[in-house]
Amino acid sequence: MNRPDDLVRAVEAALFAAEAPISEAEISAHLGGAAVRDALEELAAHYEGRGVELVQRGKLWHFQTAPDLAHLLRREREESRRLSRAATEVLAIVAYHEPVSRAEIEAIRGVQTAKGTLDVLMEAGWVRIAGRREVPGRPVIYATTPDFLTHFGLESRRDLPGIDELRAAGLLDPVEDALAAAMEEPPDGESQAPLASGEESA
Amino acid sequence: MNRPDDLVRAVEAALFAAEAPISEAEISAHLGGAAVRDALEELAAHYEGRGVELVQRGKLWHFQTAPDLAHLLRREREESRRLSRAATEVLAIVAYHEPVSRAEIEAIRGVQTAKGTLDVLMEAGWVRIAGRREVPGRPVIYATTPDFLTHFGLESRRDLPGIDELRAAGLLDPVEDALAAAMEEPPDGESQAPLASGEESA
Amino acid sequence: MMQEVDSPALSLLADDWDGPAAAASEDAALYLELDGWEGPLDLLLDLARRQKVDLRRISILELVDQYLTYIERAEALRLELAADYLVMAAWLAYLKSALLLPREEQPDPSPEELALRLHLRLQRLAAMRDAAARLMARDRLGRDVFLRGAPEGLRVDRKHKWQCDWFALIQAYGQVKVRTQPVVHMVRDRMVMTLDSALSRVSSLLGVNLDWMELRDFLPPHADPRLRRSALASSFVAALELARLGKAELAQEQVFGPLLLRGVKG
Repeated sequence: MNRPDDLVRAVEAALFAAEAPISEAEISAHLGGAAVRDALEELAAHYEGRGVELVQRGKLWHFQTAPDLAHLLRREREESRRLSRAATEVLAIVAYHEPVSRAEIEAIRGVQTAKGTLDVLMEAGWVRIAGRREVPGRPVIYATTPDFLTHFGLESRRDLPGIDELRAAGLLDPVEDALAAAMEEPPDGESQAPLASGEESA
Repeated sequence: MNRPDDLVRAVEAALFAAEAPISEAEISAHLGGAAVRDALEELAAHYEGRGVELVQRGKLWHFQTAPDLAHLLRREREESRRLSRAATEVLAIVAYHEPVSRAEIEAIRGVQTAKGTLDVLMEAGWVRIAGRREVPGRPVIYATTPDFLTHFGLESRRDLPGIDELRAAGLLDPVEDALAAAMEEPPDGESQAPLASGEESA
Repeated sequence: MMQEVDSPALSLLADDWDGPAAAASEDAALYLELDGWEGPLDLLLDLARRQKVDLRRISILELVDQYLTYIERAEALRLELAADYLVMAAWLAYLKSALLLPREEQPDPSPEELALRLHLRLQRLAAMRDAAARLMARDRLGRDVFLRGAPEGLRVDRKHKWQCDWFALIQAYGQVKVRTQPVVHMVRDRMVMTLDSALSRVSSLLGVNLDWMELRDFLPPHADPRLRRSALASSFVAALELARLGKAELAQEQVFGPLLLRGVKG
């Protein structure tokens, strides 16, 4: 096996030693400003298929155990708290629609969202306040955090499961937009099919 | 690069995720009783010369960053900070009265002095412990350092302005009077020092 | 996690949908149901999914019927329904009747539009629910994949470079000296009018004037301002004292207005 060069070794050591996922810039700062991108790529390739792998989540890199070994490593204390269904839904809505206001979340879910639900997600470190929307009332808007990507193993938001299909189907657009689009279509367009068939059968 | 087999991968992941050094027997127990000795040897060989190495200490195994890279894992950053008012006062008292105990500093300042204040001055390299005073309780006494002289551009402590000079410079005026004098240029502002000399000559 | 949609409680309801209304166990089941749904849209989505057809092809009319049946049953069992379930029921009943009208008699906005809106909302909720399930099923850090258990840690040691200049130093010393110097307070000797002299002055002036006089008129006219202040205070107290003794009357027409006094004969 060929030995890695000193820069690769140093990057490898820094990543191993880091207590949390770390950005390229931070690693570089530790190594006297060296360009570390190539070393990161080389390491990621080296570790591919091993029991430990190097992954990038957003701007942050970290080593983690290979997912297929989960059954061997899962600890008994198995996740102390599970998210409620409401919380998982709110998290998904924030992730797929961000930035999004509480009113927009509620419009999708059809129920009021307890303040505590967003608090739980913020406490978990997955959701943050991303400012205010410049509309009347200036509502607070929410977005996901780098931790969210890290925790769910996403390289970026583009990796959110099914996000491309949802976007293509217009399911991430507000109901009003979809409604306007649907109404513009020819009156006997296929989009009206379910309703039309319902009427016909009645 | 040849891929490690599943047992090696599992041992690698277990060692990586372990929160403390772990014995061969413990790893084996984790992996359903498999014999892991060969896997450990293979891993130790694989990691040799990398930025991370697998080491055995007694019966326990763990990953550690390569010792020659330890200096990279710690980085110093210098931040400029202004000395607080309290610390400046204490420094001045040490400079004028050295060697001086903490109780004496407090007596001169008229307020309690936090231990942290002296620590800051010692961290800055301007004050040192100069022994103990041979009185009951043997209190620690403090003095300035050569660095102190250098930093403040003094040849020796005798260069510090004397009380008379301080007075002449208005630095011993009560704060309110000094302020008032600064605000309204004096009709009778001469009343302080010159008055005394005037009286003498009269 | 999202498999909760198919939880036993829900399938129980589905199985018992046409069962007898009175069974006690079913009461309990239905109760659980109401707890289990997060509002009418949630319930509607669940009903829609039980039609076992693509959500895009769901029949809104059929869905409306199912919802209304559900609400009627809950009412028959005298279950406490949250207001929003009833509001939705009323709205759906209206939607249904409008949908059944001949096209030319349909109100505005058209029932098709309202139905479409409901349909779009259900699709969006369903999409997010599925997305949440897929998200939760990913390889999650701390559950499926693990960070290094005992990282050495990367440390940034912050070292302070303390700043202080010569002037700040000696100025601080000056201030310490000033602060701790014994302070002598001198009270300046100044002219005052004692209460005794004010009493005699006011009572003698009252004796020669029969009309109301303002208190200020009793003050020595050309006195130093500081003496005037003292005299005002003493004269005021003297006036009160004389009024108490029945030798003077006091009057003041408004708060902070001029204080008037005159002598009382006898």
